[in-house]
Amino acid sequence: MDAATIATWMHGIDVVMREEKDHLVQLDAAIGDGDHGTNMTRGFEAVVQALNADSSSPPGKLLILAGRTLVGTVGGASGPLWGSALRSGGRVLGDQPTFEGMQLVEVLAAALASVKDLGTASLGDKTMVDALEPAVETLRARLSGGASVADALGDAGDAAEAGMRSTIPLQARKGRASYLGERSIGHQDPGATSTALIIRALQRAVAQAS
Amino acid sequence: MDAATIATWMHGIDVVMREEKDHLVQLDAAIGDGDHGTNMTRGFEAVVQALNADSSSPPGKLLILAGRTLVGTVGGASGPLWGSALRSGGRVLGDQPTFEGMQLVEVLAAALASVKDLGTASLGDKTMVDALEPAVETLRARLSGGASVADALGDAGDAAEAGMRSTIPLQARKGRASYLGERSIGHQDPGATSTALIIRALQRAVAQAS
Amino acid sequence: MAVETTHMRKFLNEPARVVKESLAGLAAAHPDLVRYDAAAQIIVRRDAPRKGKVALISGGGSGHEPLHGGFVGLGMLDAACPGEVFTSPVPAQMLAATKAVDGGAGVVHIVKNYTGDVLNFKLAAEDAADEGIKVTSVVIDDDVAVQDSLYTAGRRGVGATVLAEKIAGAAAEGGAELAKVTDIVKRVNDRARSFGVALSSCVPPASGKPIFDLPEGQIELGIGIHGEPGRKRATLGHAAEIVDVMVEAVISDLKPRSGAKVLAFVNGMGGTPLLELYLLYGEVDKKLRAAGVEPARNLVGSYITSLEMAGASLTVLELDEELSKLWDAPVHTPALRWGA
Amino acid sequence: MAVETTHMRKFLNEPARVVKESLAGLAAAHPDLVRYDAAAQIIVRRDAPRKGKVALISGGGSGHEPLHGGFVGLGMLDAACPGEVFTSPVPAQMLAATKAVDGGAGVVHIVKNYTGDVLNFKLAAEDAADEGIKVTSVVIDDDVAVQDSLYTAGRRGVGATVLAEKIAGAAAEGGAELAKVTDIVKRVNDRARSFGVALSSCVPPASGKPIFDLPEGQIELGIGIHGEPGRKRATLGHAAEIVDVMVEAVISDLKPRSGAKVLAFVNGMGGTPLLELYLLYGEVDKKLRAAGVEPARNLVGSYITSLEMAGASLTVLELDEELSKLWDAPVHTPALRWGA
Ligand SMILES: Nc1ncnc2c1ncn2[C@@H]1O[C@H](COP(=O)(O)OP(=O)(O)O)[C@@H](O)[C@H]1O
Ligand SMILES: Nc1ncnc2c1ncn2[C@@H]1O[C@H](COP(=O)(O)OP(=O)(O)O)[C@@H](O)[C@H]1O
Ligand SMILES: [Mg+2]
Ligand SMILES: [Mg+2]
Ligand SMILES: [Mg+2]
Ligand SMILES: [Mg+2]
Repeated sequence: MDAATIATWMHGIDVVMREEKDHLVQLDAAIGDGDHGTNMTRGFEAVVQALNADSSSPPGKLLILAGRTLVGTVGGASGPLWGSALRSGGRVLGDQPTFEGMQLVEVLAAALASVKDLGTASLGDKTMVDALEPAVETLRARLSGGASVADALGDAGDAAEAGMRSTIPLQARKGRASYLGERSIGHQDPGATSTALIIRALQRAVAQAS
Repeated sequence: MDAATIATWMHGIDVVMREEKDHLVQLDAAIGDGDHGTNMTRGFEAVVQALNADSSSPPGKLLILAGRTLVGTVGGASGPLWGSALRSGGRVLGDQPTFEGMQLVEVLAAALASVKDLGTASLGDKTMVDALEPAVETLRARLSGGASVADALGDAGDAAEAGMRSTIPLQARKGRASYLGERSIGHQDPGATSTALIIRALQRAVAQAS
Repeated sequence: MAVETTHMRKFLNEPARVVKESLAGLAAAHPDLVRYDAAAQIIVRRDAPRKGKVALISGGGSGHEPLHGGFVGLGMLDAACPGEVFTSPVPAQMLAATKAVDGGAGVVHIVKNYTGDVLNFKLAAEDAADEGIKVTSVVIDDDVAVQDSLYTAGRRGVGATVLAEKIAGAAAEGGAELAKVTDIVKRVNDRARSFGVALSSCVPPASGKPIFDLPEGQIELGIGIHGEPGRKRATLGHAAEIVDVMVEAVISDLKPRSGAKVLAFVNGMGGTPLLELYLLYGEVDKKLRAAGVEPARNLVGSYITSLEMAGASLTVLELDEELSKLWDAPVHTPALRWGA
Repeated sequence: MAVETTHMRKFLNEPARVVKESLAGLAAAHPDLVRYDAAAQIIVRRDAPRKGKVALISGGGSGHEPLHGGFVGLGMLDAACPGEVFTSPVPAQMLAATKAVDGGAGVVHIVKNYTGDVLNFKLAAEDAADEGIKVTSVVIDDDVAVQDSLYTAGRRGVGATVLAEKIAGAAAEGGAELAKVTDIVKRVNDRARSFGVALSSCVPPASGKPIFDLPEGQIELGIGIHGEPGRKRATLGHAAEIVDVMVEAVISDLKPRSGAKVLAFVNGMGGTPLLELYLLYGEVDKKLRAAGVEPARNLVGSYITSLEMAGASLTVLELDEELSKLWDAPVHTPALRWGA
């Protein structure tokens, strides 16, 4: 995997966020403020533009650029969280031109750590962590067990989606949904939903690369 | 006819205004500000209260009291118009304890003159004048022709209703409806409508008296 | 009754008491400025009557807040007579207000041109004259959406009312005499024009129902302040297009001197947030300059409203040095305050 | 796009440009007070930076106007960073604002407690520190509708924000140093509590649809300022009953000294007219007195809003002599003005 994989990933996120924009807005309207779809779309549109203007950087630098762009354009909770996540992930890769499966795990683990550090959310708080953490753990476990990157990412996507669905019965403890108290129960978290989309986009980008 | 006739008339107006309140509000909402039903109800409720407290005055004084009460409680355009109308009508009767048909004509003619003087509206301007003027003229013509008061008032009521309906195709030149310009066409004037109700109430009061 | 009440998006107790309770709240919030005479249903400047000062009163139906009660205080009105919602007050209120504020120098009645207001104020002025008070009346009729004609009720009084109350109030505060203050009100009315648009109907508390039904995506052009529909219904376009219509309507009728300094008043109808009013002001400012006048003063906010109607109006007043100075003079009322 | 635009009762051009165009309009209307830096999307006090004066900035999503841009000026904020509607601004805006206003005495960031605002301001403060600017941050969290807990995002920042900006702004204008101004913001936040209710949803311009569906006759209790539904839905009762709920929620949490002087802030959410806000104030005034505190100061109007939402919030701040004096000190901003 290399810089093109990252670029394809970011393009894929951009496309799927636009497709799912209304759905994410609806989810956020139910327990938040109805802008998650707009926020993610605005952010990844800007990321794609920034990446289009950069054809020479190594993958780690592209991730840092993407993260910086998210911080600079999204606002809201998801901007600094995903922005810092991608920056932290990018730093793992330094200047190397390519990377392998276990390094991808470290990238995502650094992203997860950054989200948890900045947002102080834990598993079960009904946030994006509920999708990202199982994805990272599944990816690590499957690769350690000898699975191909493609297979492991497929399972990571499943885990993210399961984590996403697991947010439905939860009462939110972080983010805007926490203001609703018990009324947040019964709704799927928008950030967990977009996170599952991001993992699926990664799976497709890697499949395309191989 | 005597003070009791006036009291019955005013009671009758009070009852019918409450019955027709919503209808008058609707008519006024279409081409005015939607308060004509509330205005007339508030006014005649107060008139009935004032008259209940006065069991000794002659009919002219009761009309003046009714007019003063309308001026003091209605506001809007209809308050001073009907208020001045009843005061002018009452003055025609002075202190006399009873009155006859032709005197009733003079009462209503004075009321009409007062409305036209204060409001500067003429026939065809789409106002209460369009109901009141034909009623007064019909009453005078039928009584001069020898009809009974009861019959003449029946025809006056018909004339008032015809006048009321005649306002539908008109473009308003006075009152709030005039602000609508051509959009006032096709709607029945609320003030002409309540005027027709007032004439019908008079017809019933006189029928009851005889 | 309880059922009717609940069918509105309003904070109310008994719908019939909304005006009285709101006035009591106004007085409770601003005891340093005004008092509420509940028996007469009038708002009176706390220190009225002021001996030797010409007094200004205005009034009309309620539902246009802060007009008029919110404009009672230093440098503006001496009293306000609020009627029921969208219904002219009765002459007794106007007479009580006139008597409460007369300091011997006379009282100016500022009357918006609606049949009800005009007739009721007329009866009140007659009563006041009977009691030996010098009263002058000026009828405000600045709404260009209504065709002016000798044979009709004429134009409505809208945004210019606020400007006239402020500017003539400053003149009176500064010691001008009755004829002069009256003349200032007339000059403001002469040199001001307005045009309003609505994006929704309002809901009078008494009926609990919208006055008219305006589907989303439609706009009423040429509305007044009583929830009445406008002269014309059109498709809702961009704010820039709407401002084009407003500026054109106002300027073509006002015909200001080229290069004239004007006061541009962008007014919200009650349900339109400041976010949009400032967006409108940005367009208005550009378009007035393009039309060859200079918006040297402005006022942006919801000052003469139609309950919770979504909509806005534009009033343009051609200024001269005297009017500008009076506009800038201190004012201290519940709703308008500067320099004090 | 044009079709979406027309499905709202709003004055807009391109929905995506509403914030920028509104800010440009604000600056056009008040060039004596503020300037608009369009590149950075910030509103800056015209005479910033003022050497030696502690500067205050705030910001957050738009849609709460006049907050924050309308509070930039003498005796209040030095700059405001408005994000898109209901979306926190980005750190670059906050950094630009911080740099534009720093007069060497340090900059206070007033941050409403929303995850987005907190995180973005945190990143900005780190950047500012890297550039050698002294920055302190205070997070406002006065909304008693949200249960406070170590394990959650905590309470929202609502009405107290306006009061903190005014009061700390006066301290900074009066020459107080960074630690003192920071402390004043914290004290206002410590001694203020709020509770809000909604009678309708608002409609964000980007989606053009209501965020939640609230049938007539229903009320959302415990709402914030982002159009989010409240903690609880109930049947709409009389205003007096609603005020009971608000006063009880605020006072039982604030626990003011008996006989304490308080500032009572009755705030409209954008679509509730002044007629109703004053009616609410009348009830609030009575109930606070009954609860044993004295509403010695008040503010009634739509100052921290949620677009065109129909609704209101109550904020009660327990005063002391210093806070009262700072509240009374001159302020001159587009939305709040007295003594200047
Ligand atoms: N403290 C937090 N930690 C992790 N994720 C969070 C946190 N707060 C919010 N989120 C995520 O952010 C999502 C909302 O993002 P978005 O709507 O873009 O921002 P905002 O809430 O500012 O409007 C939530 O659904 C949740 O998954
Ligand atoms: N100048 C006038 N002369 C005669 N009648 C008038 C005049 N202006 C208005 N009206 C009558 O008054 C009616 C409206 O009364 P109402 O709704 O009670 O008062 P308002 O128009 O002040 O709300 C109109 O339908 C019309 O018949
Ligand atoms: Mg959101
Ligand atoms: Mg009417
Ligand atoms: Mg009326
Ligand atoms: Mg948001």
